[in-house]
Amino acid sequence: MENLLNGWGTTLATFSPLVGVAIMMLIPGEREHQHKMVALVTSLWVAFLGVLLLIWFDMGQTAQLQFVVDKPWIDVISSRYLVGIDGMSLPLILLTMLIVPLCIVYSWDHFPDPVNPKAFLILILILETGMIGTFVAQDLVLFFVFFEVVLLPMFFMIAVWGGEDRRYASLKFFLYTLFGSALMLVSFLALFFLTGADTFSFAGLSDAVAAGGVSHTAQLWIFGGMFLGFAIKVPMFPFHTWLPDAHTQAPTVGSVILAAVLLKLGTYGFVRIAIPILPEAAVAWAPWIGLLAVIGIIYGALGCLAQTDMKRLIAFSSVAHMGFVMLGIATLTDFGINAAIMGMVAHGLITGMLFFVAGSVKERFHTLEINRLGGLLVQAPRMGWIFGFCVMASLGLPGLAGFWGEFPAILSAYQPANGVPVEIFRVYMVVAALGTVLAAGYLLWLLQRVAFGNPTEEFAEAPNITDTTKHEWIAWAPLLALIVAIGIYPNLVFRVTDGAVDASLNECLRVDVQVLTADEVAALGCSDVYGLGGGSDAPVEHAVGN
Amino acid sequence: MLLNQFLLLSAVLFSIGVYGVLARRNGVLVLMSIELILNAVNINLVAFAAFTGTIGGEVFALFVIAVAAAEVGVGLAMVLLLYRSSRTIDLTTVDRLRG
Amino acid sequence: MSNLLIAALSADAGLPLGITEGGSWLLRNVWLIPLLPALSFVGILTFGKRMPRGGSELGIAAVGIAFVLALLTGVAWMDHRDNSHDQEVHVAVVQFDDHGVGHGDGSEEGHGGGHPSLAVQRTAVWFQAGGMEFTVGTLVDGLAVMMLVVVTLVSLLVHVYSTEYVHGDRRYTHYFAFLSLFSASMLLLVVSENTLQLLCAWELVGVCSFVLIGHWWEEKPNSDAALKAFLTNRVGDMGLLVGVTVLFFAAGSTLPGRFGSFSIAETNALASSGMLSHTALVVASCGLMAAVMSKSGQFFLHTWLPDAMAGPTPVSALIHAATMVVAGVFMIARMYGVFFEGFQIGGSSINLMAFIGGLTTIVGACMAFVQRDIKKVLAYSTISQLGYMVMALGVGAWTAAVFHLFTHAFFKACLFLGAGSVAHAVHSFDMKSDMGGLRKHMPHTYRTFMIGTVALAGLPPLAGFWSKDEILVGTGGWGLLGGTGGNGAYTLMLGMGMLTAALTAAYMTRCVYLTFFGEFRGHGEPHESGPRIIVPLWILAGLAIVVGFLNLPTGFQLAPGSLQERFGHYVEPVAGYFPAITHATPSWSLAIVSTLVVILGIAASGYYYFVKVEAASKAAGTSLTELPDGPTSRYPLAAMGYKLLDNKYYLDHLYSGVIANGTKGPLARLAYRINQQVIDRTVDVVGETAVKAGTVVYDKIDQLVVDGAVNASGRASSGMGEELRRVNSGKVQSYAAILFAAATVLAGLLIVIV
Amino acid sequence: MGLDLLTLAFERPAIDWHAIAPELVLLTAGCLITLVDIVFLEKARPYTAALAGIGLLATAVPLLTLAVDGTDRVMFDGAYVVDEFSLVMKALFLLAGYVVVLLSTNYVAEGDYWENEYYGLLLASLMGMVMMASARDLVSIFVALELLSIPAYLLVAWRKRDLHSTEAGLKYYLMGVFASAVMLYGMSLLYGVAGSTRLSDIGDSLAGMGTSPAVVTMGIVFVVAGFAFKVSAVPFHTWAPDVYEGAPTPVTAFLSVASKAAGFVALLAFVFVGFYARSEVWEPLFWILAALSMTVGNLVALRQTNVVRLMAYSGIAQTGFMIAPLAVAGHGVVNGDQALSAVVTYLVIYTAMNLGAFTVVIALARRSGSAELTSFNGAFQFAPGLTVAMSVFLFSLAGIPPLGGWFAKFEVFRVLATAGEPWGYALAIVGAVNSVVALYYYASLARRMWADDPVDRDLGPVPVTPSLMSALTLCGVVTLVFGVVPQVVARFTDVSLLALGG
Repeated sequence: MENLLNGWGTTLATFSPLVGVAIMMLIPGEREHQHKMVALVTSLWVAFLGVLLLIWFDMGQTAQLQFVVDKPWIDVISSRYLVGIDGMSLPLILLTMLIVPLCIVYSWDHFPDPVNPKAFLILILILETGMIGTFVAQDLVLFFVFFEVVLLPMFFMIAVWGGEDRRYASLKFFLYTLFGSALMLVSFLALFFLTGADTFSFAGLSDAVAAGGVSHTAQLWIFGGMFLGFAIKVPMFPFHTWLPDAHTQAPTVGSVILAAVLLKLGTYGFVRIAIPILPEAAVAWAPWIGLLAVIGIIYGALGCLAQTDMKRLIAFSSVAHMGFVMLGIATLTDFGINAAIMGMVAHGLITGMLFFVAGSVKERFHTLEINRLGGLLVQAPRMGWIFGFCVMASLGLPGLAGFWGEFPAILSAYQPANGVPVEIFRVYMVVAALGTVLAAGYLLWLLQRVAFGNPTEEFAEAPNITDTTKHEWIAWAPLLALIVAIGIYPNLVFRVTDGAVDASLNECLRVDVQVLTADEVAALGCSDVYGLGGGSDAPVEHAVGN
Repeated sequence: MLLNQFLLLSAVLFSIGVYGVLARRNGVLVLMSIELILNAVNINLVAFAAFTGTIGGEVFALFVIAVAAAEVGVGLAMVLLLYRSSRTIDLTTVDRLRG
Repeated sequence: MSNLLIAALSADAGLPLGITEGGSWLLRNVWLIPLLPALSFVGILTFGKRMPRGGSELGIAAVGIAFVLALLTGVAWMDHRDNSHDQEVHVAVVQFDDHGVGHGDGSEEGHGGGHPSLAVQRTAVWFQAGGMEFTVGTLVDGLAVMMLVVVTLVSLLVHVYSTEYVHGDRRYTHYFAFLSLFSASMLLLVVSENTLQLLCAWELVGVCSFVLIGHWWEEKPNSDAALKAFLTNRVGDMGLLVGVTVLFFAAGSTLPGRFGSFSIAETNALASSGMLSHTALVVASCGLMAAVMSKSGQFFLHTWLPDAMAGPTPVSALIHAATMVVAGVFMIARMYGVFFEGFQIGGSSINLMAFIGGLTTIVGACMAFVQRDIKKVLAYSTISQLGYMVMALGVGAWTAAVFHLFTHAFFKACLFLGAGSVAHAVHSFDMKSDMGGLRKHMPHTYRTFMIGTVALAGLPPLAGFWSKDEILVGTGGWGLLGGTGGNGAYTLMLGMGMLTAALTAAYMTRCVYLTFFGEFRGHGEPHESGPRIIVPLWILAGLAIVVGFLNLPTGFQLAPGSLQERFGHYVEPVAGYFPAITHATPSWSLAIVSTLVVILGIAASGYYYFVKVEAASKAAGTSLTELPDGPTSRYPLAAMGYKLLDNKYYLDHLYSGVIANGTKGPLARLAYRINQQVIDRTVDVVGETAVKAGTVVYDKIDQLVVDGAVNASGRASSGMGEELRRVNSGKVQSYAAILFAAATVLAGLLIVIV
Repeated sequence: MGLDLLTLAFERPAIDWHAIAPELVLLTAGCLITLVDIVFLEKARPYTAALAGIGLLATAVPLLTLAVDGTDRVMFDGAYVVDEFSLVMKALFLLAGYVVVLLSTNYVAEGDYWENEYYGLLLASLMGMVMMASARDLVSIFVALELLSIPAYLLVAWRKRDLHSTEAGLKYYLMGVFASAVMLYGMSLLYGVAGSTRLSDIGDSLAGMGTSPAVVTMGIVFVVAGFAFKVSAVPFHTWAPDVYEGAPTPVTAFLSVASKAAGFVALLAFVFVGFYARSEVWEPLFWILAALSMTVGNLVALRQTNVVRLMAYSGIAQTGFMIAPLAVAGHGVVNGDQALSAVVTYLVIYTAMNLGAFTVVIALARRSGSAELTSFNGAFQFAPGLTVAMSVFLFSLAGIPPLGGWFAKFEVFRVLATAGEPWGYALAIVGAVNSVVALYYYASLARRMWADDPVDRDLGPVPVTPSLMSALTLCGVVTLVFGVVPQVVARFTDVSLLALGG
């Protein structure tokens, strides 16, 4: 496949925002318009690159890494600048590239206090580099670096442009995440050392683990470390408490990026790193991950029901939604992980939209207290309908994107991968299904209180309550369109992810024991943890677990 | 063998020195106590040098003596400075910086 | 070309599904029918406000064309059914060697008599996941075609009717947009080829219902009703999710190379052939049944349906009477292979579905007695009739149920629209305070309403009679004079059906009396509605009269044999994806008895209202709605019903009292109280409890424990920091002491441990 | 026996002039400054800083030629060695010294204290450090240590009319002398065991023992204690906050970076050349020191209200990280090598980021005249550039990629994890938790600067002098480049000491 972007497209897309940052550094802060233009052009350029990447992406080989760059980076630790895109990362990369320009457009005329567009936009662009970088990295150290790069701009965004309680929220966000990633790093290093693979590349480590050498116990511990790092980022119950605070206090755009992309870094870590590299440990951990996931679903929903603040409610709903994503992941099946990636994309679009709307509501009413709001449909009908639409999408209405993250995840829990206890997951499935009812409950309740009825006396005569503005339309239209498009034709995402997810999963997780004969199963040489039977007494070459 | 007695002497000197450093409130006395410790070291060094038949220890001791002289010079200057500014050389009063 | 077909071509042993990829253009392209209103939805939202009639013309045009297409499709289907069963490709499921084979030879064996019917299936790849392709498509058979016609027709009439009814509404355009979207979703539902698609459409009609019930969302009760409808449906949808999932994997376990299947035809065929585990089928059936209970308002998930009357009346007619609420019934009919095996409908005398259906008919009918809101009478009547259909399916009378669905759609729509017409004139739905004597003011509405009432009550020869009679026959519980057969002896269901027939006749008589007879009790001068309301009413009334003849029973010697069972012939599948059901033999005696029961109900209720109440009214000089000294003054308590026993008119009322008041009075009120205080209250309590639980979890666990732990560790670190800070006292000699002590302690420690 | 010694003919040791050229240049520069001071008095005032800077740069020239030459040079029977390790460390001292000169110019010029002595003392202390990098003998190490310490005592007390400065000087002096006395006692014991003052001989001698006699353990612990004092590791850290707070801020920067590095140089030389065989003694010792330093430093830092004290405690915690690799360095040559280069890497990166942070503190304090945390509130509003720079340094110290600090921490974690033993993992987890605690106060400070409201109303811009600006740029660029392309620093710090065993 010959095209212009081969060999440097990913790099270009990842670091282009920094070029914009460099240009903006040189422009004095008071020339606000120039800053906005530079930022917008930069982000659009990145989005354009994204489109090119999409066009030239070989859909026939989604499992293959494409646009690969493999250059030495830190020789002393055998870490390489290894980046590439495959079907698992492409949707998330494109999501990032889409969200960023929309955020810039959205904040065009109303930057939160203390305005300062220069700093704000620079932070957004740095964020973009970090986010794209995390998704393209194929080397653990590189991944870790990008994973952390994302933290700083978001910390500042919350700390400087945030709400009343921003001091607490920003630090909490930062500390929580760093705590996880520090232990995650220790896990990475232990993995590196124990495999003796002398490489940090995902593929290399995966092969090395499969070839044996890492004891089962060690795998479990390493997976545990990674789990902590990723689960905090997701966030899974009980590591979620940073999220409502961060979301509530973050400026609108910050919340949008946080919800749309940042949370996905955690789940992406699971599907990209933890599970492919340590499939056996994943099997052992799966019931626990699933348990936390369904607890998160119910717990998030209950948390939502208790909220009085619109943004906080949406934040808690993220806990529930990410629960569905994690449930899909915990099944360790191709189908479930596809659903999870779909869930990530859908949650990114939908919750991003919800936060946009919440931001616009806040701007007009200067409050997000649900009790004080009402009758949005009367005062700003278009916005009210958009809000209703997003609520419907969020509660998993078929025909809209959210459904394809939710239903397949539930479906996949009925029959998890080999070695994962079926009965337990069926219970999870029913609980998760119950979660959909609760989701409908709190979301519709929110809709009713905010959009229906007549405006409260406080705001009935407020003159500054306008309907959706031009900038809002431009920022929202692509998201709304995508929510519908993916909802109607989910293959837009599934087609891309399916092959890659399939390839990322260990053969032993996927093999259908009903199809194969006992000999064929034995020939796979799967370890006992997969519960395939027959595999244990056959002569196994890469037996693990010594 | 003579070594043990020297070492014992050195240890006693060392201990006295340490006690002085820790317990005396007078800055000059503390300086002197430190000299005691250094002398304990010197005794050690010379004793070991004699015992092992090398000259390294003696050379080392000479260096220690020389350096100690310079050190004490600086130390006395410091104590003087303290006296000039606060009219006392009681070390326990020197606790403005803490925490 | 679907993977299904490929599998079929390479198969040597297979299971006949009774579906084909062939068929005429119309049958292969029914996707156009849902597409039209879908496009109109987008069009109305985009341009509606700028169009002269606010977008309604777009909606009417789309639904109109869809109706024509549906009719043509119907014709094409009839042709296909009669002429094309020989040359088609039989599509079959490949199965394992080591599994038992149901029908093994790949040829189509018609059962229950007649040629096999081949459903026309067309699929396209929707998405791929887990290395498997998922399809979207259409499955056209008699059932689907019938539903297409009914939905498009009622929808068209409701569209036209609405142009007058909601004229001048501030959200006129939105109203029509969502009517269109609803039609599209419902049409998508009926042509669904797989359960996933069905589930999608199912939820979509739910959300349209939500939007339309809450059309006037400025008032809190309306949005409450909308929320309740949606949430109750969501509860049932849980069952649907579980059921669909279980079926998906159950089918998958028999399919090589695929881990599951959503295909309706495959699932049904596998279920009918006994290849699916019985446990799976039972679980799936129960799950799906929960969905049916919420969507089709079956007892005890029915409480949302009366509340849903908060929406505009045409919406009630279209969604909450004629189409959406029968989605549950349709789904049972669609997945009949699963239910038939799961509930073991054949050869037993009771099962969950039949029982719930039967119970619902009675509960609903009793409720209808005590309503003063005309729409709520109809709503409870709808619940009752839906129960009828579910009961019919539960006893194996598939064709009867579907036929009742068909006839009910017309007469119930007619009744609802009539009620709407009345309400349009008197600006109220309250029969007792704002209606009465309207037959003089609104002759057209009166007549059509009467036709609808008679059809609903089930008097021959109107439509309701035929379908109700078929259901009663289908219970297989009538042993007299040759009426035997069916799938089992569901005697209890026969009794329930009979009782409901009487109750239905009685409450409709009450309703008609209160609305159209006596003197007008409202304000102002009511006028007959305009032609855009009257014409749809007459069309529906006409249909309510004639459609019953479409499925004359086989033993009905008054009509030529070629006209008998036409509906059954074209609608009931004879195919691999449909279970082998046994048809009961119709019986004159049953028809006569059921008619007598109806007449008895009318007579009892008629005596009470037309004779006693009328006389009391004359005596009092005003138009009364109940006897002033009777047991049923307004908003009575159950205790008042017992007064009846001591009442001096007891004997006078023996006729009506025992039959009508006895049920209508204490029992009905008790039932109503249970309904409102227990079942409905439960729904509220569940909601409140959820919020309370949420608050507790949030306050006590999230903020206190989970978050508290994090904050506490922060505070602890800080506190330790403060303590450690004190070590730095500022005294240089204490520093020196620490240094020396540390050095000696460390040295000592290491000397000891090394 | 004594007679034999006396009759020994004195042989003039072979001196490799190239090898000691940097020291000679530095000595010349120091003498020159003193001379200029004596001769020109006040008139020399504007030139001494430049002279010091030029002197330091000039010293770099022979350093470069030595680096290009690349051969290891051994003098005085191995008491003084010029190898890769020593060159890297010398370069680090010179650069750190140069930045300190940049930091000092305005600070020193604006006070009314004697300026010329200041640079003379600074160069003398640097001289001691440069020597320390090459010293491989108890005597040379001791001399180098005193050479770097004694001027440092004076520098701390340089603002002699300031009570705080005096107190800090006195404390530093007393503690320093006491610690070196204890260390000397330990050295004397080691000498007694080995019979030689050369580290390599001591190494051979200790390697020859099956187990560690108490005297060896005691010697090791006392020597390590002496240098643990220098690097301010807990529990030998008590002086650091007080001295840092009282000393002139550029001197604090100097102490926190160069002096600490010098302590580490000596520690590394001892551990890898002298004590290597006795890892059962020093591994647990360093484990305890590392864990304590990280934990105590960070916890106490949480409660500080003064930026300089905060930096002092942060420095203590960072010391813990630097010591941590030594806790597993005894597990064979590969691990030792890795631990060594991890420490050196950390030192290099730490120097850049910590100096940067002090630069910002000095720049901001120039206006507020205070180092209280509250004076940093809302700095973003009146000094956005400095705020951004400070954030870069703080988060680098916290170890957030892509700023240099991450690689330093990464290397430490790598060594701990690749040791493959429970103690290593345990320390890694202690470190991981501590890096979160540390982040708390670093981020709090950053947040204070970005988000809080300024305490005083004066929101005029803060002038940054050219020399501070150059220091800032230098540190900032280095911090960023080291973070993004760690290979740059890793190339130089991947050094070995074990090869010099003989």
